Amino acid sequence: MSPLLAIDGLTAGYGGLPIIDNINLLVAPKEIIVVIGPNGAGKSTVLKSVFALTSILSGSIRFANQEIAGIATQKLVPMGICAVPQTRNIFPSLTVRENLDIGTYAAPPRNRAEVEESVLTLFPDLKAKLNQPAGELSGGQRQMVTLGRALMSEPKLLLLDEPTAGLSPAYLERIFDLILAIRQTGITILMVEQNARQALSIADRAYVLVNGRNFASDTGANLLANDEIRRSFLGGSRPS
Amino acid sequence: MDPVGLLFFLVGFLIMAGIYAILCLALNVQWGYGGLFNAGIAGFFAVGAYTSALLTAAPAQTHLGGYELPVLVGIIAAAVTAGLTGWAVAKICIRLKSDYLAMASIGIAEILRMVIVNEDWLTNGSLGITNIPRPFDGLLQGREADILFLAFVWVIVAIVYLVCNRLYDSPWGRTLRAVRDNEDAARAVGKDVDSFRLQTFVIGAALMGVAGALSAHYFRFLSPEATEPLLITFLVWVMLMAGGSGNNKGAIVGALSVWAIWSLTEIVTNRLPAEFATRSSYIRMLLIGLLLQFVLQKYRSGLLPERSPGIAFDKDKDKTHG
Amino acid sequence: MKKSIVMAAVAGLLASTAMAQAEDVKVGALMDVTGPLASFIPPLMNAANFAIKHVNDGGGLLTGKAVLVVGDSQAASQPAVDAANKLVNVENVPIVMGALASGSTIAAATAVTIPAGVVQISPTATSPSMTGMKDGDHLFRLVPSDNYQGEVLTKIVLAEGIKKVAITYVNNDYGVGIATTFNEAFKKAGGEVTAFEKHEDKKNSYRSEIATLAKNGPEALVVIAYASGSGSKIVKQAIEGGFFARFIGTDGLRDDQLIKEVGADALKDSFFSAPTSPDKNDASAKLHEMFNAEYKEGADKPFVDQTYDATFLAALAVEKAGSTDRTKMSQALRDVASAPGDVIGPGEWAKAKELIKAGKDINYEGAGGSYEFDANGDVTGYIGKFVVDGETYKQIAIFQ
Amino acid sequence: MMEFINFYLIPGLALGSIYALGAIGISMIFGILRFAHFAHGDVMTLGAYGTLTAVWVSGLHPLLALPVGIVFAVLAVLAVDKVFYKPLRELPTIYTVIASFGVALIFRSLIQLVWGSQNEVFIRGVQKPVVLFDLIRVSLLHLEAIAIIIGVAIALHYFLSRTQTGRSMRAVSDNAELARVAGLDTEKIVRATWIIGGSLAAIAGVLAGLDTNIQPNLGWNLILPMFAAAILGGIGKPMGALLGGMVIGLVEELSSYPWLTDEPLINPSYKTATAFLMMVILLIFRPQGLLKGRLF
Repeated sequence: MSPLLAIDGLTAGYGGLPIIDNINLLVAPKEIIVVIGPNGAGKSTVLKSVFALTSILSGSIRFANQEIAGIATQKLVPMGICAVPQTRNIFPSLTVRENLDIGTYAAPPRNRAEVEESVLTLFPDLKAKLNQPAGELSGGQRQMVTLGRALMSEPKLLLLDEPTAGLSPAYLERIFDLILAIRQTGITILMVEQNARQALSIADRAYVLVNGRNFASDTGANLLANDEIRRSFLGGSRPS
Repeated sequence: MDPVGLLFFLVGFLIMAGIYAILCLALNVQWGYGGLFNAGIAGFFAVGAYTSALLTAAPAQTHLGGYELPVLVGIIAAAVTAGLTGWAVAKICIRLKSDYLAMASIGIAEILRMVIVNEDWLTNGSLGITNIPRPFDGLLQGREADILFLAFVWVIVAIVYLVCNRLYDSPWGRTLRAVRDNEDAARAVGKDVDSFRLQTFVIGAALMGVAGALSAHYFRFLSPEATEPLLITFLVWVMLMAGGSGNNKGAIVGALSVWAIWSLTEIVTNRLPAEFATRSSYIRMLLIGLLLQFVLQKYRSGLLPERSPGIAFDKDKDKTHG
Repeated sequence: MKKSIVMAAVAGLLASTAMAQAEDVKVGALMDVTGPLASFIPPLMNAANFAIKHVNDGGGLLTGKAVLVVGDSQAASQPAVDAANKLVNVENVPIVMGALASGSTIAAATAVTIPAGVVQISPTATSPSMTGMKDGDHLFRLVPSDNYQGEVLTKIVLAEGIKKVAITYVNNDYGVGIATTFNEAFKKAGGEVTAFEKHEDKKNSYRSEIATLAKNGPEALVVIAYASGSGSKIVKQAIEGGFFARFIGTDGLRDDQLIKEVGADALKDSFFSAPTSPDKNDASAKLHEMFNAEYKEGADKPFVDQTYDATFLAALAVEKAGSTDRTKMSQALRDVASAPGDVIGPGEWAKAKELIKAGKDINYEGAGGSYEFDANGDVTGYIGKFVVDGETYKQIAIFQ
Repeated sequence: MMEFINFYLIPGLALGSIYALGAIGISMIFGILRFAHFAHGDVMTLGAYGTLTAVWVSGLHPLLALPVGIVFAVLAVLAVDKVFYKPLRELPTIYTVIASFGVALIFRSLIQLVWGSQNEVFIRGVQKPVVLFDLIRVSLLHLEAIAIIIGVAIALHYFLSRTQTGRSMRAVSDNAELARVAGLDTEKIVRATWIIGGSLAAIAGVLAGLDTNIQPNLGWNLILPMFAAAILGGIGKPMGALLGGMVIGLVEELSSYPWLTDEPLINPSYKTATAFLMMVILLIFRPQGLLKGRLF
């Protein structure tokens, strides 16, 4: 099966200064791919490069067999790529419904009502808060709003940048469950995570980045079982 | 063409340019070093101008002051009062983020302007203060005296320049730039960010006061419209952006070149036929507007950009220390 | 960058001066073209140009033509000094006409023209502080100091039988000067001032100010302000609010602009004071006729007479001095402006040139007065009383 | 009491409407393009002169000729944005702020070149006030201004909360980075901002011109109170700016009402200062503005 997203020899960074160097990464349809690594390894830069938010120095990014390196962000959304940034990822003064609506503007869904219905089924917490400004919600609920906003455009590929950053453990579990549920609807997911242990447990495959380079890649289970990986990146040797 | 005349024109031109150079250096301390968006430059300029004028002018019944103190005392007092005003402003609004600080400082400058126009007993209101002396008055007569004043102004420019350079290279200056570039990080390593910013603001304001004082002594006359807030503030900002913020030489070069644009355009538009005399002034303003846009777009990081953060320099220093 | 601009400017300068006739004489003019007084300038610029035109049509200045060089003083000190510096040092003018606002006039004089020994004639600056200035006989003006117009206005108002007025004045050198003198003189003469309030020039609404001014039953509102600034707005809003029906104004308000904005009907009980020519001198009427024939309109705008006269006098002084020698200008100016001598009126350049050539003394009697300078370079003028007559003003009495 | 309504309250509301119309645009531009648009007052002036020309040509009432002024002002700001602001968009906002200052200068000198610097009036003569029961005595224009601001408030509310462009504008103002990630067409939103800001400025310019007269400094003289209004309302909050404008207008006029004694509470010479004082106090105690605006 041909990959949905293929990153090949990508070197990219900001203002001519490379952060990631010669990165290779493949995402097959309906996979959950997790990128882990120490702070400053360039994990988020990989996501941002796909989304044209960095300057790409060399290499290629292919989405559904089409070169997308350098295509403007606003054109990627209609193609089916949707990104969820790590922080500041809602529109605080817009209501929850308006936040969701924003997701439909760049890529109008075939049936808006139906899509909203399915999003609200995934995130029942939001139903009661539809007319509340999103800025008044809790951290976990905000994460749901931003995921919901991304889903409204019916993406093929969802890019998640540390979706559990700063969340309480209770919400953390729920978000990972939701990510699995989103994959169930047929959406491919590429995510960067600090909570590597839990992330690996839901990942089909994972990439380990160190100093802006590929360090290792394998299935989530294999990486969890790998002692060296566990020592270096998962904080201690205790299996989950 | 009279070469003597041209010489004296140049003298007058450079006096004004020197006063602007001081303003520009002062703004560079606030913005270039500290990242503080002061849009109330004219306010501090005015406070300095009036302080020095009131202390040094001949006695008058219509307004306060007229103590005939030496000019140097007036200028030092100008720095002190403008610095104090800066301190009060900073105390109130230093925590505001940049654009809000800008708005607050515009507002305060505007209030200061109204006080100056309205409080006749203090400033003689819109009638202004006359008989303001210059340093070394009487040493030379006529326009030759301008040459002395030119030297006086540029000696002060040189002093301000040296002080600003020392500040830039000092540990204080480095901390400031750290605050400017990454406030949170500076806070995290235990720097009292607010106090640093306050100091920057006060130093800049005091220097602006000095420039104001010099302008009052140059004109020998001071009235409220000499401190038109939007004109002065705007020109100084353009000068700093054109010269290169963060760089003291750039600040001076910016002041000279933008003042040249401002002043010399008139010589060009005066070549238009006399029937266009009214229009040529509008054409001149248009030309100034367009030239400034050109400078902004063409010299984005200024004619002399800020020295690179000085990584190599700092590393060497670390080595010698450890 | 800076060098190249300076070089280019200097090169342009040299080229253009080389092109001008060597015998042409530049007459400097400081005009507040841009800035807060901008709306006054177009007719005044015409007035200055008109005087120069008369000079050139009447045989030119010295052996060449007169050329007006205008510096934009922007009604503020800094631009005024900068502009004066260019006129005096780059354009090398022998004499300067201007500026209009007192502030820009004083700053240009103290920082540039007095030190350089250049005579400066302001057509309109009224600030009392100019009287005592140590100017080495270089600073002249064609309007009486505020102290004067305020006192005369008192006479005019009392003669109308008005005993109780409210005063509002624009907070600039013009307004403060006249209003303060009028206030004191009026009270001293037994009048009652119910309110004496300054106002800011640039506001859109003065209604709350007017509401305060109307308290305690004043018979009329004295408005010391420019018609193109706050003056018209105040008169209009006072009428609309039903506060005042009668207004007293000075030369700043006595402007066609006021009639244009308020309408003649609403001003039928109002009257105005303005510097004028002495009795029996038809110079003003003559100038206005010529001016309107040339420019279609604007002769009756404030300060047109004085601006024309100042420019004409500047040229006369140069002609009288016989050269562009700056040191001779102040004596020459006093010679041509003051009695005795053959009377010269506006436009009579050829006659003046002839008389000067013949070594005769002349005495310019201008459209705005006869200009007998005292030791301070001030004039005691004549103040006329004006009322609205159709679309313009009519002088109905003269006071001294 | 009647004096209060006739000469303080209604004129204050009318003045507030003019400020509000300008401040809405300033606030939107601040929110979406992130810079203080110092040329906004001169956009008002352009709108007034555009309308004036249409009145001269057609003889229509200024409010009917207003669309011409609106189109004129909008075309001017779109052109200026393209030529002068857009090239600086990736740079720190200070560049654009300075550029807008230069644009203000350019606008003003162009106006003086084309129309001259003398004052013009839309309608000659004193306007008969509307007199009701011999008590209410207000200018018709002021009632029109208040009606216009109410209409604008309703239309603006509908636009911002119900239309795609309106919501997108609020989204960009809230979080520009995220709006880009969400695929919103930023340039289109920027264009909409200029169109709305320019139109409202033109209306404000014509109202100000009708109230007094039209001259090249018309809008420039109003820019600072309008900034104060935008800040007061909370940056990036058009409805807040509207409210802020009304508050500033009212405070300016009401501050000189004899509240306590027979004397005006605040000397009218300091009328404008009250606006800035309010702004500064607000910035210190509630920097996000009356309606919670964005903090930088």
